[in-house]
Amino acid sequence: MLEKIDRALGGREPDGDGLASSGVIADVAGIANRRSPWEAVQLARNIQRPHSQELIGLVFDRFQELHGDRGFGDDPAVIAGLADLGGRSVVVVAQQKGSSTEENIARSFGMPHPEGYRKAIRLFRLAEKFGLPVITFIDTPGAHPGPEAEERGQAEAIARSIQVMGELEAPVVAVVIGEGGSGGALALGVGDVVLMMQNAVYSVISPEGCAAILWRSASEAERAAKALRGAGPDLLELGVIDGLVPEPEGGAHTDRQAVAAGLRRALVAQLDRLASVPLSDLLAARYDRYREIGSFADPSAAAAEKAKPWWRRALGKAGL
Amino acid sequence: MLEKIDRALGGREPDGDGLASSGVIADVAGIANRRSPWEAVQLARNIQRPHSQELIGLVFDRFQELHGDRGFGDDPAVIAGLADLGGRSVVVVAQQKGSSTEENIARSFGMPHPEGYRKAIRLFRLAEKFGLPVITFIDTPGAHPGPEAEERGQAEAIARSIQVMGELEAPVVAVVIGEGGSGGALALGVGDVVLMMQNAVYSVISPEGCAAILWRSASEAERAAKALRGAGPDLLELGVIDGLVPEPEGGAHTDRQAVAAGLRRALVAQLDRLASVPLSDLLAARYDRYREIGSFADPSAAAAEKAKPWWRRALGKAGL
Amino acid sequence: MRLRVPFVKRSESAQHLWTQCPHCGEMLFNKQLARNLNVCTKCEHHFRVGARERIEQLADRASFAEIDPTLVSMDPLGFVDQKPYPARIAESQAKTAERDAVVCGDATIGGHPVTLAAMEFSFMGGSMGTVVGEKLARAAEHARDGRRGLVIVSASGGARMQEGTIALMQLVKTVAAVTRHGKAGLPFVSVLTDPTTGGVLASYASLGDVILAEPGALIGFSGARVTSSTIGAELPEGFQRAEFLLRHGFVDQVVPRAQLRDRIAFFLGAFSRPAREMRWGV
Amino acid sequence: MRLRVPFVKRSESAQHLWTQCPHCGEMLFNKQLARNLNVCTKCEHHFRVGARERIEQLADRASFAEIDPTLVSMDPLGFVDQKPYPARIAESQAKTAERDAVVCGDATIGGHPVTLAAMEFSFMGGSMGTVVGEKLARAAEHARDGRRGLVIVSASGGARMQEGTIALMQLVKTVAAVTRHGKAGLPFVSVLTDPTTGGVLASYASLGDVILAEPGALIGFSGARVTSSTIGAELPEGFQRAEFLLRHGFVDQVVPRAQLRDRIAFFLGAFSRPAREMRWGV
Ligand SMILES: [Zn+2]
Ligand SMILES: [Zn+2]
Repeated sequence: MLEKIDRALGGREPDGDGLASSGVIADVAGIANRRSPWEAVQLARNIQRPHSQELIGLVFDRFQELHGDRGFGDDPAVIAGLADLGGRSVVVVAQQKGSSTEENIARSFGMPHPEGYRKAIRLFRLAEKFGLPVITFIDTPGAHPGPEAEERGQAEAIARSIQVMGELEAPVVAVVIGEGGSGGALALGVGDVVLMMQNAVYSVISPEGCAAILWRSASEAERAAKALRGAGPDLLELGVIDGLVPEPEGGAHTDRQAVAAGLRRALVAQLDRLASVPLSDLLAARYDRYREIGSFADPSAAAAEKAKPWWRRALGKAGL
Repeated sequence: MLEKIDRALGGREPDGDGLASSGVIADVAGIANRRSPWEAVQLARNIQRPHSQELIGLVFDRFQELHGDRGFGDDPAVIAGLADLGGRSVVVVAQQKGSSTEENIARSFGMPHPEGYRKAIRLFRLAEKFGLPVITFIDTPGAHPGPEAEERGQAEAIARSIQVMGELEAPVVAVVIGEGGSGGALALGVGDVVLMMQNAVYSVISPEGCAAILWRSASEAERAAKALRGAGPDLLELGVIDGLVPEPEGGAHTDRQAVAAGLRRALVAQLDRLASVPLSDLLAARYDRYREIGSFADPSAAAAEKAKPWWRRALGKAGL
Repeated sequence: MRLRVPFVKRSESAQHLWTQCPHCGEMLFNKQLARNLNVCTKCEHHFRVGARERIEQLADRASFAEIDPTLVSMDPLGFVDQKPYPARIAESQAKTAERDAVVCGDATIGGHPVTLAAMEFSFMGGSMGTVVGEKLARAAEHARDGRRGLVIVSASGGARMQEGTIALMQLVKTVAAVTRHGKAGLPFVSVLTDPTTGGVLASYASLGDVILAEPGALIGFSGARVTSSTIGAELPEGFQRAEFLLRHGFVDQVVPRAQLRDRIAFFLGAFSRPAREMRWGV
Repeated sequence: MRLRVPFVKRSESAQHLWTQCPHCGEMLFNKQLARNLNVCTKCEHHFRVGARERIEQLADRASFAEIDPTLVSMDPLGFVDQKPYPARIAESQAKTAERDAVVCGDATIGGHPVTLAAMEFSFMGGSMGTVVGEKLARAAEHARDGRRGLVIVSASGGARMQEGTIALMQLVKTVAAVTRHGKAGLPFVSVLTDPTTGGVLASYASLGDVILAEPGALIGFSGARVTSSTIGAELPEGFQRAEFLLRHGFVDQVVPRAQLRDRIAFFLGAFSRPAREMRWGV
């Protein structure tokens, strides 16, 4: 999926997308022992897993947090600010789960309210103004489902964030570092490059929610997890993401330093690459990246195509 | 102050600004009996005075209200929507006082909350997107001073509205139709042309507030009103506004139809005029319009200018 | 590619001559109900209407020309719950006579050229998978190419679970497409009908230049059950209804069905009469 | 025009060797207090500091070159309350040794070139009339012309009543000027100090790319007395203080004075290291 960008850079060299050379898994064949989706869900949710705040400290050279959405509040479930990464200034926006029960309560278990997404949008615009790349870390069970979040427009905030990321005139790299729960995750997940940590998950609905609806029993969550194919390797195969940042055998929490170093390496490589892409190409490639995800068939179009006289077919679709 | 725009249109013809020919008072000499500032304050606050909703009905051909700020709520103190005016689509944003005690309570006495200004901003951007002119009606004692308004960023909302109006890529005509109270009024008051109804007032602080601070007695309000020079004719003399829409002898409420007809005529004339100004000229003139309001002296600059050798003076300020 | 396809009228089954209004209990004669745009003649409860009926209500007579009618879903995940996904699709196709949950086409509304899309809630809950995402994106792109307004009438439970994360990505696709359309200075009127929830509300449907809703429509991000269990308490009366969203600033107008066509036409008209000299004056 | 003007140090009057902290009651030796940037050594209460002292605290040593030092107010309204406006100006000039309520100039902060403005609250409550409006607008325009960052340290009761509606118009002037500066891709750091209220907060001061506030600073639109009488009740603890604004999303950081210079330098640095190839790649 990164080919478009590399083509914009003047032809695709071997590893032009900078993934493999920066240690990122770009092909599922490279995964030694592939976890089951349910194992991945457990690892992704492990409270000991390094969360955004810790990773920000380990990955970036300096970080200053910026607070507030300039309209209602400051959401502790979203950490946003400016940082250095190898001599480059970047805007960082991340969902923060707690690493303890107390922190989880303070951070709404990483479930942002609308003001969290609006803070993110503010920071995205700041990045655009100053030509800084954006890096997001995704780690949320989903957007907060409470009535106050509904009152303040949770859906509008998510839609707007998706919109702003999609049209943002700055390079964007998104990384699912743990749990990528539905629209609440996607709201920080639109980018030129989308990576996942090896054991992260990213799904349209939680396995429990899916099981409750389709099997009418939350205890079928493991089956649902398998059916949803939301583990990193699945999504790499499906073309939804671009690569996986490796984790040690036991999961990210067993060697935090190594994981952070790998993440840093991957981010630096992608920023290096994206920095030289002209903005117009970048935006076109970002549009196409999402435009092309999905699978459908159009039997009548194929039939219609065949039924056309040869000269029309030669002229191509544009001629119709 | 409208000369810049007319110059952009290729030289200023007699009445190039379209004021006098559309019945607007552009020169205080044209006012038969000038009201005292305190009388104007009373007339401007008269509950029988036609308020925005009524004027919108009388001035425009059709009107459809749009609701909400897309972030928190819908402020009944601000009416905003789309209307027709002589075959032209316009965006209308207006503060609405009540014409009864019940309505006043429902409308917060015309004192907007931050979401009112944010609704206005949303409509301004809509106007910009579709190239529609903006017309605002100002009628407020001021922005709501309650603690919830503070919590939701009253100051930020006003500042942002001033910013958006100032840079808006669409023609803007603002009319103070009644009470123009401080920053809460100004937030809808940045335009290419700013008019007032003849008996409207527009001031940095209410006479009562000013008296309480400077005379330490609210009963000195009449003196404060005089000192503040916030009546229409004063502000026309001071160069803050561009013209006055005439009112009948007894005030706007004594002949609502005539007042509305006069207002409509003035608006149509100004929109006709502004429609042909290239946007870049319009924005430059709008900037200069406010840039030039004020009076100060710079003795040393004058002295420094004189002390320069002749060739430096000839090169002008830019050379320094 | 445009195919002019005749409306497929859903058969009014003989055994249902009467419908009981779920709101006021009134027994309504089906023909009368249909003549009243499927709005209860007693209490004005707005019944759900299907995509084709909606288009008939909104488009100028005989103006609708469907585009992309034949797109059908694949099964990218090989998804099986109690039934395989392809079986569910086949069922919905049989039930609705639609190939997926949205119908798109060109039309005029009050004389204004638009691309009009209406969702079919009876098709897997109007859920948005690849086909819905693709058809809406094409509709927006097509409207942009033809400098037409865009009107989308949503009725959806959200993203289609059976397409997993791929369904989630349709949020981005549709948002990006309506955004490009908007950047060309063209209007997008988003109409929210009962129900518009989840990923559809959290994407293009919340991004209309004007957002209209039908009276009483359920509109929200999280399911009310989820929300209710989160706070462990009853939700306020009218929670996530159209009028609630109006009060909270997310809907421009709640428009009774009988006025919807004229209202959309008004806004399309307002947005297409710019001060032209301004636009080219820069 | 730039004039290099020596700092006018406010005389530390002999009779005040000690100052009592209004917050914790501690008696503080003035010299020690000054050395501690006028922050209480016991409770960290931030005393107000004047414009010149502020500039000394923030600008790199000897880097400050004042601009527009000589602008003075006229009296456009002929305003007389208990005293004529010109007499009030003269009093404030004598008291502060400033010509009006803001000092502007070029400087570097941590090596980053900026135009720096600091308000003098002792001059008529830091109120913004024509001179403040003009000087801030010139500062922003000058920064734009020289492609410098803009740092404004506010301390103001709001618009200057004695200039009536003309003072109100300074809100537009300053907003428009910082907006133009911003549109050139240049950073504006707004620093809110005790107190920043009324028309100053409702204009440029709320529009920083980054908004920093000093601990405990009073920051609000309406006077607390007005607000309190509106609700007829006591206001919550901490209402309109810097920390309150941080909680409600209007301030990026509350920064202790000792860290302010470095923090500003960090942000100026962050905003001036764009991915350059990107910016010229379009
Ligand atoms: Zn009924
Ligand atoms: Zn102390």
